[in-house]
Amino acid sequence: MEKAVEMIQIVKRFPQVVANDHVDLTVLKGEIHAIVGENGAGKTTLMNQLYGLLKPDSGEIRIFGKKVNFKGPRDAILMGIGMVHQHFMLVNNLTVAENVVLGSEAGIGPLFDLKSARKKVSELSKRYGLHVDVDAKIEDLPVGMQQRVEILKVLYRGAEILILDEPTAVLTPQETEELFETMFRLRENGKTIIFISHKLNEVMRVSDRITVMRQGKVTGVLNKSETDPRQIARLMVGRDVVFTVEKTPARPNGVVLKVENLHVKDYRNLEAVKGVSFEVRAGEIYAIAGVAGNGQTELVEALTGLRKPVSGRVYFLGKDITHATPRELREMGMGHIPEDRHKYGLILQFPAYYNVILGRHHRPPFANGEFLCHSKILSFAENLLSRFDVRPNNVRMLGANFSGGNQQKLVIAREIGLEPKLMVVSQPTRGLDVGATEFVHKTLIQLRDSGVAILLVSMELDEVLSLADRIAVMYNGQIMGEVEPNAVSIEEIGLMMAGHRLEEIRGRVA
Amino acid sequence: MNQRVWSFLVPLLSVIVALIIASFVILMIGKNPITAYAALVRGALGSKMAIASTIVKTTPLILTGLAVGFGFRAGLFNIGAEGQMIMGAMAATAFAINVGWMPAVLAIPLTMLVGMLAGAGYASIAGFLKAKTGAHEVVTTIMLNWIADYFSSYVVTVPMGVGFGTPKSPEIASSAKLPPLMVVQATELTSGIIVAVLAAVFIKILLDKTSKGYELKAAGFNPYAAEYGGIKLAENIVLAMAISGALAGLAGTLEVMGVHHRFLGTLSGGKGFDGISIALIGQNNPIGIIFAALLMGALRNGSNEMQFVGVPKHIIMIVQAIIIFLVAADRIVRTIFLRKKVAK
Amino acid sequence: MKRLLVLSLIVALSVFAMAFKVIMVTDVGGLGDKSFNDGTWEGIVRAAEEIGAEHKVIQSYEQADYIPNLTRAAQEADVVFAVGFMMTDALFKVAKQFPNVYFVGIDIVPPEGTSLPNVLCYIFKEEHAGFYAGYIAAAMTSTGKIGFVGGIPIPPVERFRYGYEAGAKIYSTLHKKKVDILRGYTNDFEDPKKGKDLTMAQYAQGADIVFLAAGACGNGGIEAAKEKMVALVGSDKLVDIIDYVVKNNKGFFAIGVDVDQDYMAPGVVLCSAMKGISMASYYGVKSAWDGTFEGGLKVLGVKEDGAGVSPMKYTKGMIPNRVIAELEYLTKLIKDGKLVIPDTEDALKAFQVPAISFPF
Amino acid sequence: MRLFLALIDIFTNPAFYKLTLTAATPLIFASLGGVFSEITGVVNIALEGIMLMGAFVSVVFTWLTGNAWIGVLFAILVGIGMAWLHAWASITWRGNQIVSGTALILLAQGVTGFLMEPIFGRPGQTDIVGKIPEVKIPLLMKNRFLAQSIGELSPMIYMAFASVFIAWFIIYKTKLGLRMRAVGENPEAADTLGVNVYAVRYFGVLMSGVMASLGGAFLSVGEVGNFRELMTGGRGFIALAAMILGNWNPVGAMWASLLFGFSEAFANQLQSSPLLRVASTTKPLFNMFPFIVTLIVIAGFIGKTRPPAADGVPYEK
Repeated sequence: MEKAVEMIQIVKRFPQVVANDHVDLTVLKGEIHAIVGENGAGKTTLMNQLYGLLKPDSGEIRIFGKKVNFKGPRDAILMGIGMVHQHFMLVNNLTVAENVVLGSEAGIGPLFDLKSARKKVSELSKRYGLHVDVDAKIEDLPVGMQQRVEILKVLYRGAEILILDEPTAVLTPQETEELFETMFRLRENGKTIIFISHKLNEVMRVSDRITVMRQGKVTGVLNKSETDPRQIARLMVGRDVVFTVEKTPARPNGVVLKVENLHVKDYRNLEAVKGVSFEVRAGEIYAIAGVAGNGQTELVEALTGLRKPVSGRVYFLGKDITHATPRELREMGMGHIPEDRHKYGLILQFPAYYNVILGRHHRPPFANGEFLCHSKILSFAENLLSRFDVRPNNVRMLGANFSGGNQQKLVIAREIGLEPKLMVVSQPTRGLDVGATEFVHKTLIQLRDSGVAILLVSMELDEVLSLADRIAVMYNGQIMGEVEPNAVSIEEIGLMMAGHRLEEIRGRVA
Repeated sequence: MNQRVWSFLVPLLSVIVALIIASFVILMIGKNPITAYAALVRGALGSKMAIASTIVKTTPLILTGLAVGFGFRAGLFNIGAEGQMIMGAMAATAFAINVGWMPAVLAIPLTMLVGMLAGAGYASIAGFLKAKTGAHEVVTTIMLNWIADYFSSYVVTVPMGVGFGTPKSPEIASSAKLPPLMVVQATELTSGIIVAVLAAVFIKILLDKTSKGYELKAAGFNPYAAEYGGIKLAENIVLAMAISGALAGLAGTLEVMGVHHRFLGTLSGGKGFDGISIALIGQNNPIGIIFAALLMGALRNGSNEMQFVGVPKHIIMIVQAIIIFLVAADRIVRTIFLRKKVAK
Repeated sequence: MKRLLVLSLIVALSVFAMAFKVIMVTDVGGLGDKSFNDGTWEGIVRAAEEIGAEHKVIQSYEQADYIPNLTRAAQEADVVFAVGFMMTDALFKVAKQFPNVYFVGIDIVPPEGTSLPNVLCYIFKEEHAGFYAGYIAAAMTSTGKIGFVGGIPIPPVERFRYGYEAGAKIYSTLHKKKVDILRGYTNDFEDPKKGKDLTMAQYAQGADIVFLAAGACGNGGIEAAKEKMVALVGSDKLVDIIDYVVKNNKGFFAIGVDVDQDYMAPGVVLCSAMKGISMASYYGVKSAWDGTFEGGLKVLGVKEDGAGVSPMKYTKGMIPNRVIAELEYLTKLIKDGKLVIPDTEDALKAFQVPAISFPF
Repeated sequence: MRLFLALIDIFTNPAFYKLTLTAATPLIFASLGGVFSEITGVVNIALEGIMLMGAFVSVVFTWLTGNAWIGVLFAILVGIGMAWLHAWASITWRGNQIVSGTALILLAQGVTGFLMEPIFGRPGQTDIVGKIPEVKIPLLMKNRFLAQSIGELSPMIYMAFASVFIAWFIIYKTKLGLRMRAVGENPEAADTLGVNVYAVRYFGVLMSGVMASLGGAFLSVGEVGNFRELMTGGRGFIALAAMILGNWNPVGAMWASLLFGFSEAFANQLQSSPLLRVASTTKPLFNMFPFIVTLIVIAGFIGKTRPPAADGVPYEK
């Protein structure tokens, strides 16, 4: 079979680290080739070289047998390579059509023909079943939609080789299934797909061959038909991984958080949460599942005092906290692990020891009157960092210099250090590798077992299913239904995530 | 080389590069650059008087540099130090004219307080508008600068104007004058420099040692995380602008109390604007700002002496421009000097 | 290095010590203002060239430079000029330290109770110069509206206006011609565009002659007049302008200030209200040279040749001879003290035109 | 009552509208310069300096050649040169854009002041060296009101409005414009699509040099015909404010500039009005009017404006 991509003995060094250490990758034409590995294994670096964003220090890249030397993405695009990045590369204030055609716009001479751009994009979206409003601004679109735009961008450029970097993280099971269908359709049309993931079940579902990476090296190239998830995981992590989270049944106590008919508006002043009610009890994990952009963000912001609700009531340990400020909530014992740790969770320019006191910086023992007590802050921070195994164990290092997983550990350490009675947790494992995810999950279970009420908001269905004691599914600002994980099927949850009410689903079945 | 050393080296190396470039300009107009630079050094540091007037010039620059630098640390671009300085000086003068009956121990701190409050109040307008309506502080402070400028020229000509032929206020009461540290002929080395340095130390402590400083920095670096951490953003914006304005107001007040002893129309002379480059050369660090202000003050003062050997003062503006330019693009400097090192 | 420095210092000092030397210290404006600084400098140059003295000018950045610059100048020079009202305090502080150096202050009034034998101050009766401008403007206006554009309303600017208004009032009383005065201020001395805009605003409201007492803003005002005049006449040639004005008895004019600005737009600048700045600085240098220097304050008006009107080189042909003759006569009255031009706001309000009958 | 009459007098006066335009024009040019630069993500505080340089250079070459248009041409070239320095420092060397901008302002002040003596033989200011004559539009001359308001204007005023259209067209109707907006908002995204971020940013900054120098040239050879040290008098900063007020949009910047020009013309007219009886010493307070109006407008009516997301952030690959 023809080789679409050959990367031979690729070496890429960064100041501190060798990101790719003599990596070989061969992708055959018309196959779906998965590249799996933990964060920091060098997958993205490798792909960035294939896409012309980075230049290899040494090694050779061949596309369809032809040796190439990309000066930039433009060269890669010309060779028929397209990439969908993990962090969306979209321009927020432009429309879908403008984003798709950016860089290879239609039009006569220097003029930009928006009309034909719109037409082409909507044709394209129809052909591949990726429905999206071509005139919507990106900033107004939910994350799932934004990803479609990313795929359209690649297809628009007539890519023969598609690189998809963790494409399913933000999709509902149904949407994921649709994406896979699209991928299969593309494969039938002779396109080559490189699929980067660490979700082993998805890799097993779609890929033909699998390249496993660890610490900048290739640790294995496998045919799907000849392997199993356990082998891949071993190659990825270098040890056996516990897949299921060990937990005992919850022993819930009294109600800690009570939400009554809450309505919240988003930053565009549109109603994002439309009358949500639920209760979280001490010692249980109450999860809110759903596709991103269905009001979860606004709900969490309203509960944690970052956004003023329009109407409804919130009670925390019986006290009305509907209009409480973040500081008051913190004083009362509400912890919050935010969805976006770069935006909310950390001050990247602050050292770790400053980050771990955020929210409690103004009161003893960290502040004595107006003055900060640096010695106490430092010893507290050192303690915390060792307890949560944050690496490197250096309290003076700036937040920005920690890896993603360790940044998340910093946030979790800080919030648990608060000894909260309620923990609001949002997307706690987004972008984390298997090892870090395992750590976070264990920590949350421990927290629950110590009697803390936990509200978990996650878009990862696996996570929700393995952690939660009760699950609510949110769609379009409302709760579609509340279920227990062992009394529900994935299909039912998927349908709720797509906007069907539980009664409706079960009524139909019955 | 490590960051700390570089942040100190870059301005120094920039000065050298700038002087080399400017020496060609001096040669072009037929003067000797060595004579010119000798005059520059002599004028800045060559005598007791030279040192005294360098320090006199440095004093307000430290404070405007602090004003702008503090703003930057809290995430605000206070381009309005100019107007705050004027308002501070004007209010302080209005107060200090009438305190003849007060002993100096009372009159001096109270006058400073009045000047700082006026600067703070004036800057708070911009802070308040930003917190309340989101109005960009660059726009509002630019507008406030002009308003202060026109208002002050009205004040010195009408309500506070005295004398024949001169737009100036009456002299302030002698109890409100700062005692000079040293008098060399007519040059008085104002004790304002002590106040300015203390202000820098105060700001340093505020930023690094207090929980308020923690909040201001947090809000400056990442307003979202700050809000998440229970910090009230609106309150912080107003407070940061007020402190920044108080520093600028103090700059104007010290000029009145220590140098001119009265309010003169165009008092600021662009010092508020100089504060921007000083803050950035000093890396927004209060101690760095003291040195950056000293550098500017020395260059400015030395350039007067250059005029006596026939080199126009504009040369020194060009030198300053090149220094600031190179500090902005500090990688240029690093490249120039690192390459040299590698070559050796 | 240090030795080199000392050496150059000695060489420099020994060179300086030989010749008679004049140094002029300006405020932030510096040379090129076509006003005080240029005027003072012109007189210094004239005197210095006559007596063979060295002369140079030092410009200040800001107010904190006055004392250091004056001190440095006094260390080197025999005569030091301080130009501009802002330098008052600095001048007297420094002069006290150098009793053997002569100081001349231009536009400076000694602070109350201060008098130093080595400091000579000159100020000018701007109201006298303004009077000419007002009288000529009132005589020449065809719309009955004349304008005044001031810079910052500091006392010298205001004195120009008092004289201007008084001059217009005298003309309108004597000739029973109704004349309105439009007044505005740019609040700036540097920005020519502001001067132009304000002048244009006054033309737009019907004024046809504008007196520009606004420093460099005035250049813009002159350009405004030129623009209006050229649009009216259809040419910027002097002959065409004179022709048109004489024939149609109308036009757009500016009146210059401080020095003779008539040349800046021939035929368009009707006249300039002049101060005798260069004369003052000339005598300042000369008196120091020949030992007749006397400290104190000198107020120069028409009588002392310290204020007057430009020769109107280009516009004389447009101005009726009768007006010129009347001005000659009134000048004599001012010199004799029979006509007192107001120099304060109150005096202006109280100003009554005395009964004047021309002997012709 | 007198105030009311004075207001009627002002607003019915066609020349008032012409004065609004002449006051707004330098701001329109310079604020467009700001838009061009900042929409690609480079803060350009140097507008003031580039304007001053443009004013100076146009006078020098008008004086040398006798043709004001040649002066304008050279002003544009030097404006591009100044902007290139800013681009070089802040794009190529990823320097601090605000510092680089302040350096350029100081450089322009130093260089123009310094060169006065060698070129014109005297410091401070030049004589009137000539300027671009106004042009009449015959069609508009038939109606008295139109004739006196917009019938006879400096061609540079028409150019300013044409520039607004051109800027709008480039930014919203061309491929380059799409890329400019993308680069100012998310340079990384544009980079991944093969857009040359640096080139697009250079274009934006150099265009800001063209526009700001035109604004400066308008002040000197377009309006007053001479050069005076520091004659731009802070208009570059007002233009910066106009750009923000206009929400980084060429048309918005134009409206903001017009608002400012309108209030300036209004303040001039009102303080000169013979109908209004105000002590002359308080008249300078009228000059505060445009600034107060702007403050009120931004605080009360506009509020939050949104800069391009990557504005002021150097892009590193």
